[in-house]
Amino acid sequence: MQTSHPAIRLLAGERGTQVFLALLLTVGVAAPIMHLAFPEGSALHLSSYTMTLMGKYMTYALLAIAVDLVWGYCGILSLGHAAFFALGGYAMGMYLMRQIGTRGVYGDPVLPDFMVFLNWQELPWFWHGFDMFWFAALMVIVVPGLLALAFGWLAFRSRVTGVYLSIITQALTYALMLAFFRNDMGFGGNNGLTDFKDILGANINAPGTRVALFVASAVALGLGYLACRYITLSRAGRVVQAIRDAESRTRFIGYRVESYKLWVFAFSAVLAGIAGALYVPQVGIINPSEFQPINSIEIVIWVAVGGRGTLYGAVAGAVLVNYAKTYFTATIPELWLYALGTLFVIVTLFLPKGVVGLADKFTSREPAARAVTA
Amino acid sequence: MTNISCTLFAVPGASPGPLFLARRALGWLALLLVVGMLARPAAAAESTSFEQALGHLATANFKQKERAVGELLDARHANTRAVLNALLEGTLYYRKDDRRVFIAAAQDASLRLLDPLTMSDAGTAEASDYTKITTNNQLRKTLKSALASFDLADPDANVRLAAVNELMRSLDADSVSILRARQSSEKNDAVRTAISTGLAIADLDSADAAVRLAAVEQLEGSLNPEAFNRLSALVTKADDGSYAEPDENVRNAARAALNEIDNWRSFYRTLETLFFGLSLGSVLVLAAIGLAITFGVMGVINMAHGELMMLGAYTTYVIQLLMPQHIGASVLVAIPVAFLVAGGVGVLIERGIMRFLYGRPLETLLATFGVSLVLQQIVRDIFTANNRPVETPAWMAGSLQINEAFSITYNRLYVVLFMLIVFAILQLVLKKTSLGLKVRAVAQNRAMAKSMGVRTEWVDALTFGLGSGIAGVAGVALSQLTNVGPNLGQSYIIDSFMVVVFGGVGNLWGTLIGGMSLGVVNQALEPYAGAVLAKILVLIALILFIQRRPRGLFPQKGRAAEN
Amino acid sequence: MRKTNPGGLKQLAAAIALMSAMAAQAADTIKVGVLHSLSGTMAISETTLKDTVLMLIDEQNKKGGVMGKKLEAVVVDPASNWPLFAEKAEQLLVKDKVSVVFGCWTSVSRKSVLPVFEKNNGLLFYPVQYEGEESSKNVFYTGAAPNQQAIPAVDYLMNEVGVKRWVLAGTDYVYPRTTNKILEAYLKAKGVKDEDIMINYTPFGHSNWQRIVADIKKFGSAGKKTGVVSTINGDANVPFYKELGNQKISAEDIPVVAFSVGEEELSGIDTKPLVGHLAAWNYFMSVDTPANAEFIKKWRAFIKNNKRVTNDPMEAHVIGFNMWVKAVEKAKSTEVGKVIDAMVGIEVPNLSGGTAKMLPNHHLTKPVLIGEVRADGQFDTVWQTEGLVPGDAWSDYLPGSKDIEADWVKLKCGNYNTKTMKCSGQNYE
Amino acid sequence: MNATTALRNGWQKVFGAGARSARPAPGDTSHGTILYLEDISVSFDGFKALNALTLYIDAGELRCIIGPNGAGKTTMMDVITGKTRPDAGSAWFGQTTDLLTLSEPQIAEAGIGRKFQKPTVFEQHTVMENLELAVAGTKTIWTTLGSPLDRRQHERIEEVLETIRLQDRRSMRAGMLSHGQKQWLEIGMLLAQEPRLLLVDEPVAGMTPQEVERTAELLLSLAGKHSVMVVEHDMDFVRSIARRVTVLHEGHVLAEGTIDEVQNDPRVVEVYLGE
Repeated sequence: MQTSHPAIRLLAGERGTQVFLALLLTVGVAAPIMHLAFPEGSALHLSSYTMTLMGKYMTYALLAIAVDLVWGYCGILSLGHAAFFALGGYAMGMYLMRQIGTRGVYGDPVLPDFMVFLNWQELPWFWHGFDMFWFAALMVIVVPGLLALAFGWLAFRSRVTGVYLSIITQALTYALMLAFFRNDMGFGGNNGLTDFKDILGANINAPGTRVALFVASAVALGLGYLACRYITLSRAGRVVQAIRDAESRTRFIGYRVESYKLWVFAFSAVLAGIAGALYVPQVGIINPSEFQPINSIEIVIWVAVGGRGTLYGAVAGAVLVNYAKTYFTATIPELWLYALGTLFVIVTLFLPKGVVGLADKFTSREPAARAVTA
Repeated sequence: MTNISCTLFAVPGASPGPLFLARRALGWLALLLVVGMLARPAAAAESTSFEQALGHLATANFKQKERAVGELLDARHANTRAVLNALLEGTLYYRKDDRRVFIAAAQDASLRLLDPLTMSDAGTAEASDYTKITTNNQLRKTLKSALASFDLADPDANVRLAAVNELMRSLDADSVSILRARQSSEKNDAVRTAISTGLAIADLDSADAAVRLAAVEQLEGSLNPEAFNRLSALVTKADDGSYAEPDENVRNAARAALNEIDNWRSFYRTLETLFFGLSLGSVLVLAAIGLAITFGVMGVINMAHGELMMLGAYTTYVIQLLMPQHIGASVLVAIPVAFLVAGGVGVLIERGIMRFLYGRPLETLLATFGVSLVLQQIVRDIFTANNRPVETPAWMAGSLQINEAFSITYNRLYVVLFMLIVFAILQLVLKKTSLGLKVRAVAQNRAMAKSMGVRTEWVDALTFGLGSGIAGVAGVALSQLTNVGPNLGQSYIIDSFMVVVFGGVGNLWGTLIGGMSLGVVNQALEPYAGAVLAKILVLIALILFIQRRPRGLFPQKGRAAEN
Repeated sequence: MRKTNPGGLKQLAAAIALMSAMAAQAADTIKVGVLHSLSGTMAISETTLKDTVLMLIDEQNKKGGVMGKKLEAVVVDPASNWPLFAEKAEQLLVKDKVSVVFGCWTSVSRKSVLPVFEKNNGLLFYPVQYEGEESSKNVFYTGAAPNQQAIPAVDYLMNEVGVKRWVLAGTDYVYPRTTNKILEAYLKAKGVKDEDIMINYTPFGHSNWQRIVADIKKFGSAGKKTGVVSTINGDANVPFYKELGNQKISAEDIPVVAFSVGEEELSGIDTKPLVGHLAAWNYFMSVDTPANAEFIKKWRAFIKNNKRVTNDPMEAHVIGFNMWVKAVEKAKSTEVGKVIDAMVGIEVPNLSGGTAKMLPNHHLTKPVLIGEVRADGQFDTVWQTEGLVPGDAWSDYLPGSKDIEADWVKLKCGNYNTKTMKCSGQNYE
Repeated sequence: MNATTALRNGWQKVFGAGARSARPAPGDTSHGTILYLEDISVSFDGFKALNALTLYIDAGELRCIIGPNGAGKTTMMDVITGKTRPDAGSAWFGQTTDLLTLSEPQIAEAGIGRKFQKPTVFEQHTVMENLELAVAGTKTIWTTLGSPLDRRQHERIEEVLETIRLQDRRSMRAGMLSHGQKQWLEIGMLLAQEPRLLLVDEPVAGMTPQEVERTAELLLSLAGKHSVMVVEHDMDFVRSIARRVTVLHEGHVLAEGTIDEVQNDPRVVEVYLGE
């Protein structure tokens, strides 16, 4: 029944969601087992490379869901989500840097290496507290969230919409990139944060830790997915979609559109931050190029390729495009930009609903009804 | 000439430094000038020493070459100047087997030789049998200084002015006396002013306080940096509390002069900042104005706009390859060609992709982003990933020297002018032609325009082509300022969007004023905040500005603009 | 409404299976990984290095390979994306199981792959001049350390040109920052005063140099000979030199010595404004030695372009590659541990004269050359060090690192602190 | 307005927190008038869309507004609903609610509902969902996120569905409805909001004669309980429902009265025939 509480309908009604959650569960359980239980050389062994790769894809998928929530559901095309992702990543990176302790190349117990060689005498104020995991974890949520709230408050209040909003989100991430590139900022400049050793006391490169990070990513992805699904199923979700389709109409029936947009935007930013925080320990580096405007565009493209407006579409897009990138950069490095570029053009031209839309087309039960609206 | 005052000027530890040699050249020349005898002494003894000195040039050792130059000057041979000139220009060679020196012009793999002793034709020879006599910075400086003393008597006032300036780079007793000798006979005002400034600087060392005072007064208002340095030195207190200038009156006069110079310098620095800002703004406007058309008029977000500029820049490169003998004209030829190339690609993009996406601006963004990737890779495959060398024509190099504290570089000046011309032409096209009328009609009300018989498809294609073509033209300008490589476009795309949004979408004047003001603000901030922080501040200001005025400086008004 | 499984995941599973199958075959060749960006911003510099390695492999195979086995290149494209470097490195080491990797250009890419090489015990040859302050067991640094490029260049300017006032201009990243820190300390140790040093940082790809060049001009007009030490990176150089030329600052007045401008970069720009400016390298294409002439000939034949230039990082790869071949033959194995042990002490001839020797700190001995840019984009060598300069991983001019030493033979440590007698972090055995 | 007030107002506008406590009391109509528009002027780019417009609507009244194109009808509605801020003049809802200080959602909450000229329903949502979105109740994000509709709201929706006769289309996506049905759905959404004052812009455009007839019936049945302001071009329709008609011309009121009075007014005739 349509009006039952959204929590009850989380798993019902949408095949894509069911398939996705089943797959996530399978991979989340099977991959660690295949990695740890089977010896190298066994046909069932999963290499650490593949597992890290899959873990990375999961964080990308979470990021894609975050973007899908604001773009696919709320109609805010953010070209700045890479910034939230990177901020989450930096918060985690700062924790990991503090964990190095005296094992840095200069052996300074407090200062990270890059500060030692820039002759910094003491830790800048914003680095304090990051030696504690709980604080860093809090910052992963708070920093992107607050930035999104502040930025969104300014932008939505003055009704900056559509293309204008996209462009100033891009300006936001661009400004952050320039700022983080500056060595004087105290975030390691171009080299960023790297050479991590431990996370929560465990060696970050140990197979067990890798598995734990992988599982954490899977869990975060699953929970993030369910949270977004809950939102989209709730009445608030319908309001959000109403804003996407007819913003001023929604306003005239009494909704504070700005407030809805703001909270969705902030929530999405937090999800992106969490994705970034899980991404960093798995790839081992965070650097300002994560803020590149081009990265934000790429995320949007994952969502477009997968199919915006469906959460599992965003996941599919993130995995598909990134897998294509991994695959093509290894097999046909000279041609991968052609492949990628053409893919974007084709998807926008012919698959406005992405690949999941294409899949729907072949399996939909009511093709006639769809044709009417087309 | 004696060298008593040498210690005042000599560079310690640089013997036989360039100044020393220059002095020798000058000394000899001063003699010639003072006697007023520019005839050519051709005694046999001079020929011999000249020939020996020439032989000493055939070496790899720069110090030895510098000595040889001194010997050449001492030889006072009629052909000394020609040889030094050839050495400076890299047309002096020696034969590998007997180390004989020739002036030579390269013709493919062979050399056309000229005997420096007689200045007569010595036939042609295989280039591989000869070695070019190379120079380094110090040697070139020496040569230029030496040649300048020859040029003081040149009939062309500009050459004389350049020679005076060259001599002032290394002022000493000898050059002072040459300048003094020249001062009386010099007719040209600019040259005479330059000479008196130089002499006044020299007079600051006079033992007579009255002469020093007169020199200080002469230097009042002079923007010559050397004058400023010397005056500052006069009033700087040494550690023991004494001054370099013992006379109180001279010191006061120097302070007054410095004060005035300072005022002028800061005035010119402000002018300079303004010009820097305007030129940066012009680049921004050029990059953005095509976008203002495709984005503002058509509502298309063209992420491949930067790549269209890149195509324009590469077009310039190709044109230069096709006409290597006419680099000066190549840039002018490139402008219309780049317009057609980029415009043509633009029309292809419009016909192939854009026309399916009207009314879905955000999706045009994604599709054109794909196009930009493809265009970049095509360029990489054709021209490799490396940057391509685009030459700057001679008429665009260098700067317009307004005075010694303020000069305007030609390439920036031309970019400003070029931008204004492009802007004016665009305004004309949009306001005065039937295409412009149709473009504006379609922009304001597509359905209405269509119903009135405007072929909107055709107008769309041409509008997009126009915007893209202007991007190509901007690329030609950029090729003169920055790298021509596959990544050229990416560095400008965000800035361009900012300019358009800041100025107000759909308003070309907004783009012009927006771009110019962003440029000026950026340059005004740069001395205080540094290049990066200035840019960040500008971006933040822009974000805040858009919150206050979501539709830019000059918003399109009316109900139609609401949606 | 019924919806289907997104196709991507299935495809992923299938492709992963395919890739594992591919990795299993071809055991009778020795795999050589090439980890250079072929797209993105760094493709400009790195593509050439990829081709260099391919040529070296080709040559070696014509000579019968190494220990009777053919070499097989595994080329990947990390696309100038630093996390992708780490991913690709892991792929090369774990999936493709290469014996050695030649790769990276930027410091950040090296930093990004470093943990991967250390974790999987890989072997990386890094061919670019860099900031030092690092010595990993798994990396051999075949480019110059700061004392093999920056310090000799400053010596030249100070002693031969008589420069008294210094502008240290760089792009804001770790290499210029470190180099300038070292140079600042060095200059001060030589008695240069604070007011005679101007330090300036600009972002990557900076293109509007008007203000900075005007400031340099002003700084240089204070009556003392002024020189610029430029650690400006890649793309920002062209507009920088153009602006210098246009503001009429000639190399005779204010010479600029650059550490990142080589033949490859010059081939992409109009060299007129640069003529007379300086560069410090360990190799110039114009160096007249038989080995170099042969290398240039081979390179041009391989790349099928008679105008292609060679440069310093290419020579570094040549040296690194030859050393690796010698070390494998010496160790009679491609096993990384054995090759690393065999590497130290290996000597191969430089293309620019002299012999490169691998030192216990995994750096090389190199000659240092100062060249003036010619109009044809080549360099005239105007000065060179008397003998070879051994690379120093840890600068003696930085307070943090002057007590640190790297020695992988005796100390088995990349950052041994001679004061505390401890080996920390970086690389555990 | 000083900075802190501005900040607080902005904050309230976005977060709604303070706005809940300062929620405007619904228009006090003790004087019998629900809408006061006095001396309202709006100009776009020098063009005066409204020129010192003064207009009063009584509680429970059904008022028709007619006028040629560009007379300022839609702009007037924009002013009432907060979309456009006038350059001058005042607009009060009842005696106590100053419309010019409220945002669109606050005005909607105060009890003014609007139907647009072009039917704007949420096409991606079902009929049912459209009504759910519109139905009166707390509309803050925390409520909509956490709790489903209550029984009263469900009943209200059922009522409306019946009124607009779309019960059997409740699960159909609104985008698939016919034009007339969309118009009705929008009217239904208006009803679900339970406003005190309904602004209805061209309700019968594109409707079949039967639908027009039913719409007229519906609007007539609303009058009394609600106040209704109808903008319409269709003179037959106006005649069938109107008790009082206001003629707008060039941004101000040209004439007001019964339909017959207005039609015989020479100024009105001139405006309509003179063009």
